[in-house]
Amino acid sequence: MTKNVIPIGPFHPLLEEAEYFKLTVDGETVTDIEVDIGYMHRGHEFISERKTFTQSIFLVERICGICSTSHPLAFVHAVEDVAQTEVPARAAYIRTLVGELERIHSHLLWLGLAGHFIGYDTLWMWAWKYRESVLDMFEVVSGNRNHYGIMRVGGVSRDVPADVIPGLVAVLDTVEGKMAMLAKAAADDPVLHSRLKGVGVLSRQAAVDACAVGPTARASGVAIDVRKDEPKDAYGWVDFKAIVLPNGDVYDKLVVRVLETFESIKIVRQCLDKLKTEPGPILNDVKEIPAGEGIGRHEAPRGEVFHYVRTDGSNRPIRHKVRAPSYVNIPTCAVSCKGIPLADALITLASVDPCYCCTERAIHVVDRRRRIRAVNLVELSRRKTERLRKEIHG
Amino acid sequence: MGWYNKRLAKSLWVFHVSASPCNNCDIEILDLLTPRFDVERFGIKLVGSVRQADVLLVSGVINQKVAPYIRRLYEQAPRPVFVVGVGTCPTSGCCFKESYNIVPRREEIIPIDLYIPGCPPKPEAMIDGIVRLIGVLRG
Amino acid sequence: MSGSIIVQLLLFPGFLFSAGLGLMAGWLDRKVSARFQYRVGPPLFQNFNDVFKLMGKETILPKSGLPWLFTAAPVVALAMLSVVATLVGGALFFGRGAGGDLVVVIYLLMIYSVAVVLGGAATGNVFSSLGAGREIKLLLADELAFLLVCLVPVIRSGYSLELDRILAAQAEHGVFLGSISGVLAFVVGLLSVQAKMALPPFHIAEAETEIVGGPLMEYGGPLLAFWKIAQFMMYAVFPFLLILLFWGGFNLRGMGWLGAAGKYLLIVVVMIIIKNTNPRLRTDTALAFFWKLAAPLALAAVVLAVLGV
Amino acid sequence: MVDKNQFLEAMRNRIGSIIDKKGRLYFELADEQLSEVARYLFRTMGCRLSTATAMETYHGLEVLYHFSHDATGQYYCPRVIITDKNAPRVTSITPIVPGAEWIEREMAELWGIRFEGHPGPEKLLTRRHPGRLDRPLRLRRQP
Repeated sequence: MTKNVIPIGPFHPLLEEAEYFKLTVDGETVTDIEVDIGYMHRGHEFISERKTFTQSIFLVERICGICSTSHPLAFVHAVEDVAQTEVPARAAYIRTLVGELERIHSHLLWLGLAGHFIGYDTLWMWAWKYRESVLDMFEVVSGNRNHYGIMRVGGVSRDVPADVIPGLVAVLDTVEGKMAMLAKAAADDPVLHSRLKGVGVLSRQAAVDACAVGPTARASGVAIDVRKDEPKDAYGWVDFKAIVLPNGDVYDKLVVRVLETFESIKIVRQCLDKLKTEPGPILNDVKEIPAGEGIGRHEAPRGEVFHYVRTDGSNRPIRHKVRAPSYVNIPTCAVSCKGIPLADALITLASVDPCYCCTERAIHVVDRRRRIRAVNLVELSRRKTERLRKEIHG
Repeated sequence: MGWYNKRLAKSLWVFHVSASPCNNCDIEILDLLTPRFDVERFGIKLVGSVRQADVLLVSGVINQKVAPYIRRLYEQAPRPVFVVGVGTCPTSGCCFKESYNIVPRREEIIPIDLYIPGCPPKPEAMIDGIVRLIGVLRG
Repeated sequence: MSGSIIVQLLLFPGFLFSAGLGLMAGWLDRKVSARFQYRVGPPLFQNFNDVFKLMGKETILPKSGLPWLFTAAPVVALAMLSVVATLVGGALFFGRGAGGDLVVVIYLLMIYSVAVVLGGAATGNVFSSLGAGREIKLLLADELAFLLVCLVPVIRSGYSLELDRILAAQAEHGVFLGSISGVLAFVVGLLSVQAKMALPPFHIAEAETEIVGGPLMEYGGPLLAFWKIAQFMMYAVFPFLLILLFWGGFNLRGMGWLGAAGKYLLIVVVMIIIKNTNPRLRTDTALAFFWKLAAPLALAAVVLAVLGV
Repeated sequence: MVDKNQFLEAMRNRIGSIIDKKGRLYFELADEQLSEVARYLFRTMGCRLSTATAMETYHGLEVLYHFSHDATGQYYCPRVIITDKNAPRVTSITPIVPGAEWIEREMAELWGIRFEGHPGPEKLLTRRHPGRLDRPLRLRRQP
């Protein structure tokens, strides 16, 4: 049989973002894979050197819309590492709360997309339906669905008032119940088993060699979790497990993510509990950042986010290095995709939960001839936010 | 053409062009299809091939590497086709204006008919934008 | 006489009727799927709007590949399904074999699949050719099971291939669905129809997130509209065929049309439920499923039918 | 388990000045020692390469590797200083640490640093790039 080259990308429904995978196939078996990235490169590191530390928080938030807590959190950790600043306890709990809510929403997002990729749209719709509740919680905590803008050097910018907490706990209870149902439906489906078990195996050694992180590594039996290894914020004070599974196939990656979601719900619950009583400020005033260098990291939903900041005593960094988890996870596909059928290779590509924007860090109607008499939906949306707030405030 | 435009307004098939975005608009676009917002009730459908698209949803500042592909996608789409810019990035360039890898004049790459600002725009705002496009089509 | 054949072919029960019914059944499919997924779903005449809109779009022919084949394939597919709809519908509604029997129906349906393959291969696009390859594999997989399934009513009606005789035999001895072999064949038939219509879990050839719509990837505008109509017509043709072969056809006298609509809707809804509760299979899994499970079951049904059970 | 002091003991002859902060250990070393230290960190101690950072100062270019020892949360950051700004070169550690492949390619294209012995020294971000990005992250671009 002749060898064909299948271009996955730059625009392909499998990829939400523009990316280019060149799969060499023999019949339908993938024999080689070549990754070409750079379609998302926006030069974050370059721009960041021209922004102050506070401005940079908003910039790094826009590295990726799904990890929009992890990057700012890792960045403020890095700056705090330079300045050796301590964070108030209440702020630490809020950071952990937001970080774990993000993990729940991201894992639900992945579960849904994975369903979509193997042609199971019902799973997609169900997962995203419950994800909306998590986004509602975000709207209450931070005021926005994505891009929360809540991290600051030395604390957080916004408090979680005690009177919203019962409402949040109620939403969390529903999400947990629905998640259990979804997990059972996904984990017990025999067709899903036949589709995902033993597919795209990444051995432990390959994961170590590629320096893989996050659920990709943990599903291959590599026990690394920044939350356990270097507990920052409130991670040292809450009780949770790092999920590690041995097989390294797509199914294990799914299970790791599902189980992690339950752990995250547990953490969120503990944080909300503490926030009811924990007094104190939410922001330590950091006057200046001394010259020096610092490393900050955070366990994002996809793995360890790494930020390195070097300062010279001025109000902006002279070097800001960002390394997102997908940057080290995507190369593992080269190992796990070889020699398996195309249909499997594609779900394997998706199983590392690739996030290319991270990897490369890098209303007006034009035609105004007629006035449009439609209900102003922006106004409606504002009203809905108000209503939700009222409902949750009780 | 009035009759045809009405049919078109009721059946907008959307192709999603991500031109170096931060992913956020993209997942909010997907969010539009999911139970809470469900744009299928307006007849809007996400298609995988640009040959079948009526609306190109462009999200993100266009970087230099992806620009030729965006141009080619626009040329491949069968007319009539509308281009909607989702988010602050296609509108103004957001915080990436200073970067070395960005196309300075986005409208030269792909002429955008409708901008939906916001970072990211709430799904309600996107529905609002699309409803306005439908309103224009209906005359 | 020739005039009435043309009317039958174009209006009822041929092209226009089956296309209209198919588009509505397609709407039902989208609506029920949406309700499955906690959504509202599209408005009533959505599929008509889609088709009319596609008719007005620009047609783009591929530069590489064979433009004439690219254009001819959807037309041929549509014509084949119109003929099948006329044959099956003629037997169902007027109780007469309109010059063709079961063998003709099976061959015409096969030509439809071949048209899909040719249309996909004519573009020169990698994904389309992959999709065409998968369509052939799927055809290989489900064809044997489908043929064996079709044999069961033939045997039970006393070895007659005429559609109207099969109906008459059922009117005389009771519907074939009432026997073990009939039920077995009906279930396998439902699954192979699912594969023939490229519905999940057998939408392997069109897997959108893998090969971007497969054979139909390069199609747009009116030609895509032809494909869409053809695909929606299958929503009329296949349930009709199953009703004809196993469920005694329609009794349209008096309130009988209610029962007829009930039979039709039941089959369509079962297909939609299967569609919504399963992820896409791999090509090899689908092959294994049809060759190792479905075909032997159908064979067993044939043996049972010969034994008269 | 090898801890920080044992590492310093074993590598005493190979590394230069050390900055020791809470949980982070930055140390300078010469280019010739890089492979040995990387092998010790990655193979013997079981560290994971988080990433590497290149940066430009007024004295020259620096490449700073970040090895994470996950069991203790300790970071080991070997720093190689290159004084030749015109033709900077460093020994590649990709043969030892496969996970360094992408980051070295990226540094090579954004900073113009040559990594000797890299198995696939192709461009990472700007392959098939229509424009020409000339080491965009350097402070003063060379003509």
